[in-house]
Amino acid sequence: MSQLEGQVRIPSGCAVSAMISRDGRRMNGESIIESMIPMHDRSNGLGGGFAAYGIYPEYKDFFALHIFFNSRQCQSECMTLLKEYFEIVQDEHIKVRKLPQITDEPIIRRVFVSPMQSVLRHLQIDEKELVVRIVNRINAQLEGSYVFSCGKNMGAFKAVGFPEDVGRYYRLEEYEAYCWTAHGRYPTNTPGWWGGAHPFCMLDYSIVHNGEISSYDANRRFIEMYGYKCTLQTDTEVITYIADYLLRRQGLTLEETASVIAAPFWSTIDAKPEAEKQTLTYLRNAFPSLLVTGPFSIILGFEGGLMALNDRLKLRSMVVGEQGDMVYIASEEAAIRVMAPDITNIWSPAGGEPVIVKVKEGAF
Amino acid sequence: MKRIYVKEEWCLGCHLCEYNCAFANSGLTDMVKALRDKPIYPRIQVETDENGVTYAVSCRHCTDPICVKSCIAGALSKKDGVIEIDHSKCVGCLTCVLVCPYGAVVEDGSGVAQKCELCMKNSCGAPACVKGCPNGAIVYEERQAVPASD
Amino acid sequence: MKHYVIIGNGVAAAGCIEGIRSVDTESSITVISAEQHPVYCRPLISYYLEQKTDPERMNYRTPTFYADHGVTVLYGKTAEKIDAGTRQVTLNTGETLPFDALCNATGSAPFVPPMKGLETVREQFTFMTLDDALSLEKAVTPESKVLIIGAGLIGLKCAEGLHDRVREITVCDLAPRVLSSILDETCAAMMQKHLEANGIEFLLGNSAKEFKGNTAIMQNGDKVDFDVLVLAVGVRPNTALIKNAGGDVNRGIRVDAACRTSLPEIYAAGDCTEYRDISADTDKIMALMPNAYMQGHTAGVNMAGGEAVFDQAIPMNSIGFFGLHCHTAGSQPEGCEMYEEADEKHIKRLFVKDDKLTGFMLIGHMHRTGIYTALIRNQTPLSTVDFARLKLEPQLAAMGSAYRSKVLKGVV
Amino acid sequence: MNFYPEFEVERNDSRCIRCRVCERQCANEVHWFDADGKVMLSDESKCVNCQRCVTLCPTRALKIVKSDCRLRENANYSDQTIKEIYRQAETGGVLLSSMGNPNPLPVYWDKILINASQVTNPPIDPLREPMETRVFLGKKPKHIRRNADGTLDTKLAPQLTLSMPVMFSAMSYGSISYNAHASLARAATALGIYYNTGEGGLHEDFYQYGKNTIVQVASGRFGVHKDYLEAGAAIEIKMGQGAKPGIGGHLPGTKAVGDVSKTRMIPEGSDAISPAPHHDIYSIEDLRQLVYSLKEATEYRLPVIVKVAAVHNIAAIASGIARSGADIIAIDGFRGGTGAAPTRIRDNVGIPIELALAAVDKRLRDEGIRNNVSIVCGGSIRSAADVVKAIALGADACYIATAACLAMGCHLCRSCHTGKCNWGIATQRPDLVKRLNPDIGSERLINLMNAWRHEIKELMGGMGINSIEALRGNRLMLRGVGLTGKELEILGISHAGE
Repeated sequence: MSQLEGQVRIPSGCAVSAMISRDGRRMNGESIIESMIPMHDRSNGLGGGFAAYGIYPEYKDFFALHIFFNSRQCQSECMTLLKEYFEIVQDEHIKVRKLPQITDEPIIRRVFVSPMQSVLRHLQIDEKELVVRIVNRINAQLEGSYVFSCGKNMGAFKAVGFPEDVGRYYRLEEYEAYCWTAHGRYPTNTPGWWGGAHPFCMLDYSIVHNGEISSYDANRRFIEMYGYKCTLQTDTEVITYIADYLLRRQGLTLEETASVIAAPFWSTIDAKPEAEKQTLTYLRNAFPSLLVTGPFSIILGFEGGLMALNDRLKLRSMVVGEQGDMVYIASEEAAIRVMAPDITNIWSPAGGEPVIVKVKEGAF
Repeated sequence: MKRIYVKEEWCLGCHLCEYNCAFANSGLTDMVKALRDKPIYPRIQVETDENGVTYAVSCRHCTDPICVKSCIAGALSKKDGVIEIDHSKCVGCLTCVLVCPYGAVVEDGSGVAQKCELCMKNSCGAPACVKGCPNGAIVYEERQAVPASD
Repeated sequence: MKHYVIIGNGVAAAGCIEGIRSVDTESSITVISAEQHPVYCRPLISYYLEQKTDPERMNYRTPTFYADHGVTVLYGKTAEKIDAGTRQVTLNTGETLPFDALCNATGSAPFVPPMKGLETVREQFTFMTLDDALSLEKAVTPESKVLIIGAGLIGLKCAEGLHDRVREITVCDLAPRVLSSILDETCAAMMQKHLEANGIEFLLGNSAKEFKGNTAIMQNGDKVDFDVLVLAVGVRPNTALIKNAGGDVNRGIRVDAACRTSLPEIYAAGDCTEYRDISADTDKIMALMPNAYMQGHTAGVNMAGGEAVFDQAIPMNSIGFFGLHCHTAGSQPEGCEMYEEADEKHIKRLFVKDDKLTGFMLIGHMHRTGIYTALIRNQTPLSTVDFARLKLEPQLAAMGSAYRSKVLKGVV
Repeated sequence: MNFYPEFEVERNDSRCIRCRVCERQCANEVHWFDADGKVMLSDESKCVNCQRCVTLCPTRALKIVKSDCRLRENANYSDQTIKEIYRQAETGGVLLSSMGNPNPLPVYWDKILINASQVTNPPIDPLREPMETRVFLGKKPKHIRRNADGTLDTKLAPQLTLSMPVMFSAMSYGSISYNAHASLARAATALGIYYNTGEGGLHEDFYQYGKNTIVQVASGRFGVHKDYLEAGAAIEIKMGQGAKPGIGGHLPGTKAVGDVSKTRMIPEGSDAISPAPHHDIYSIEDLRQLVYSLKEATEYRLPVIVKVAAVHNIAAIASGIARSGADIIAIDGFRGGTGAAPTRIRDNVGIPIELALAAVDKRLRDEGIRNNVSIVCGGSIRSAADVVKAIALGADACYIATAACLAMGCHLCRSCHTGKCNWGIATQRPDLVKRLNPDIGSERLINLMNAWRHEIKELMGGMGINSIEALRGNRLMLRGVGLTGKELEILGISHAGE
């Protein structure tokens, strides 16, 4: 039997796509699913997935855990653990549409939870940190249980299959989100595993990624010093943790985070005005192990926005389109043209230059 | 112009410059054939001072060369700063040896004068002593007329 | 645009041309050349006889020398008169040449003492010019018996030159030793021995007093038969032009370190002059080629308005016979001390006075002797150098590290 | 007891031109010219096979070969073992050796292979794309701080900035020559890296290279004073040396001459004995005091390096050092060189740097304190490939000394302790010191480092990595060959094919 993610590191090629309304308008998943069709050949049917922001307004104060279980036994073991730390607000099946293209389904549950205040006080941590710890624990230690989404008012939907099939399988046309990201996967040597599909999420951070980063083990071994466990051995996973570490735990801005992950070359930094040079030098000096090298184009989703980023040599394609309050990002222009057929403003951001889109304050 | 200068602090007194000079000007392609079982008549001389400091002396290519002025045969001349000797004109009077204040013109073993011509006329193309010096004690470079303290 | 006139076409004249042109590349230069040859160096004529050179290679400069330096040469003409007042030269052809500055480089001429019956000798030659050598060459056969009067530099070089062309050579001289002008007794004896070993016969302290056809009658009464006679008794400077123009002339034309004569804008250089020997601190005729060139060059620079002096003149000679070489320089003043090294094949005699090297005689080993010459020329106080080492071998090592640095690390 | 010499001088008389350069250049006086027979003769018993004569012989008339006259073969009692016993039986002394352990112990570098990109990820061509090798050594901040206006407070603990992750490790002035130090100092300056004074003080002429100098404080405290500490860019506390863990140093009085004694601040001709321990450091808390004493003395401007030999419990030691206030840990493996060490110690004490480095890096990460310190590893880093492997195992930078000596001319004859280095490196004899012209020595060091930098870039480019920090600790880029499971586990790498 071939090894799965987590047992071995599997390189893969990919397609990414995203759409976001800066006005915070919520749109169903039809369009984002369609956008993946012209990029069909960038995936090989071994993984597809979506992240959607703003989909659970009625549960927006609770962490929405999306979980795969291999069996009822795993499920009950996991729920027992969760109940030690959280109040379970809602525990339900995620509705799916049976399709011949999607097989070998695990049990897929959605659990809205609220951390117990007593636990937070006892551990002297905030609720996000608790979620991170428990999710890491489940994913690392509870075999057969895998939390693949754990943010508030957002959720990831992923499976083994082509992305357009995965979208229909999860009935995404029934969800409404102000921001959608999507991913189609082309792993090179695996039968594919549901958990290994993208997006990879941590709290409200979700990452869809196309690339194979060469700095992987340097990043992984560093980030694991800070309580993260890279159980999947995927780029997306480590990049998500890096984003979480820099944004949430270190409090860097998105731009600063981009300057760590896709740091400008020294030749560029050395030519900058003194203040900027100092800042950029500081960031590279302070977080050298979080520089990500090798090809990547990532879309980092978070509550209220997204950031798209290419590796500093731009070794992977990524185009951005803008129309009205909408911003579209995809591996290929064709995908954008599906979402916005009469779009005119399309460009290709430079390597290492982050594209940051934020929804108007209060609109999500 | 480029001349040969000496960095005596790096001279090891190994005398290889003398052998490389003799070989370069032998017209032969094999050093063994050129120099084995023969006395050598190099155009560069290693000296040792009272403190054991060694250094190689060769033609300074003076700006005002007394050897050229003294040559009875007109065999010595200065071309582009290089003091050359026309062996076909030299009759071996050795007046140049008598006048060179640095002892840089010497007899070649057969009775005529010879001196460093910066290996311009042999197949070496650049001074063999410089090339062969194992410690950079002889250099071939441009220097200003004011004595450099190096 | 000035007019420079040089009388004579020897090495001093060549030096003068090059000296003028180092300052003034425009003005005209006219050379009055009695000889029909472009400049050559007279000492080469013995090497010509030896076949170590030929008239073409004897040329002191390239074939285009005069053209390159913008010089007009009047071959076969001589100057008859210099008018210092009107600044013009009258030639033997009657032409006159005006000049702004003139260099008298007339050299010297063989001195032939009056000897009874000399006119009866059919094959008699002096040995100064290329034409002398060419005539002599024609006159001798492998069977010739040659008598040379004079065992000085000219006589002996002539002997060496003729050595392979004739059957027998005898050299006589009134002086008791060979090369008496440059060598002392000991050195002369070594040189004589070497010459004799090469088949030259000597009659010293004894000269011809009378000739009867091909027989010389010596002062001691001996008779010497010969086929060819070479007269090499000595030379005399050609001073007449300057003397007649009213210039200061002693045995030679008196010149200062700038090579000026006592006449305005008239310079003199070479064998015709008398100038300061710094090694002996006296004025002398030093008929030496290197000095002639340097005087000529000095005169040329000054004629053209530059400034030059030649104030380091010393007598010096590099001469060799049949592979035995000899270097001498400077003088041996009264009361000097002598350092000596000698063995069968070599002699080194260094003369020291008042903390200075004043002269040397070296026979046999000629390695780097210029270092000694420079000590004399520069009048280097010997207390400032390591003379003990220098005595053993000429070497920069004994000259102090400052001097060495200057020489080996800088441009000199 | 007389032995047949270890080496033979083979002189091809038909090529020898009697130039006598061999004679003039042999400080061991092996060669001489016999004027009677007009031949060169030699006394091979004095030959150390330094190859000076071979290198300078203009006609290639010379070679030095290993003599084949050996004691009867014995796999247990080797020729060398037996001769060492004879020597000790004769002298009653401790055997001395120089340079690194020459015995055939495992070289893990040679059993580690480097990855390259194919298809899924493009290799990067360093000739076309930027390829960065700049490294900072020093503590990294635990948390960022912001100024009142929200901008980042960019102040960091003192750092060393290296243009490439290689530095010249400690070799004292005394153990090596003035010209060797000059070469190292000039090269380090030109390269934008650092050299290390070792425990011999800093010659006054070299204060000008202070920006690229690491000044060492070792157990003998030779040459240590305020100006010295302030002259450098970092201070290294030497606790141990890979070639001789657990023992001190000994510069014989014969080498403590002239400027060496002045620079060390010891009387001329006196033996300079560095004790085995620092007598003010008998425990880790004492180390912390010294670290902070040095920081106080230099107003916290300079990073402090603690150098230790790789010994059995190196990971725990490193963990202690990482909490001692030190900014950088330098670990020296058992194959590291020395100017002189007891043979038994050099050849039998300590552990390989590869294992020590892997263990230390892992331990510091496990404890979450890897950011407290940078790790510099040394002890036989022989090539750019070794550097790349060391960085991928987790080092921030490497120390090289033997390779630097080789660049300066060393031929690894391992006779430094005799003080007669024919290459002008490990000697204080003026006529020999002169043989190393720092113009040449520094140029060769610069060439070597530039060559390595090119190679490092090529190797990085192949891996698809365009900045050295993405290689650091990136053990996925390494695979082992022919290693046991335990070795792979310690190295933290997979076997090739996995």
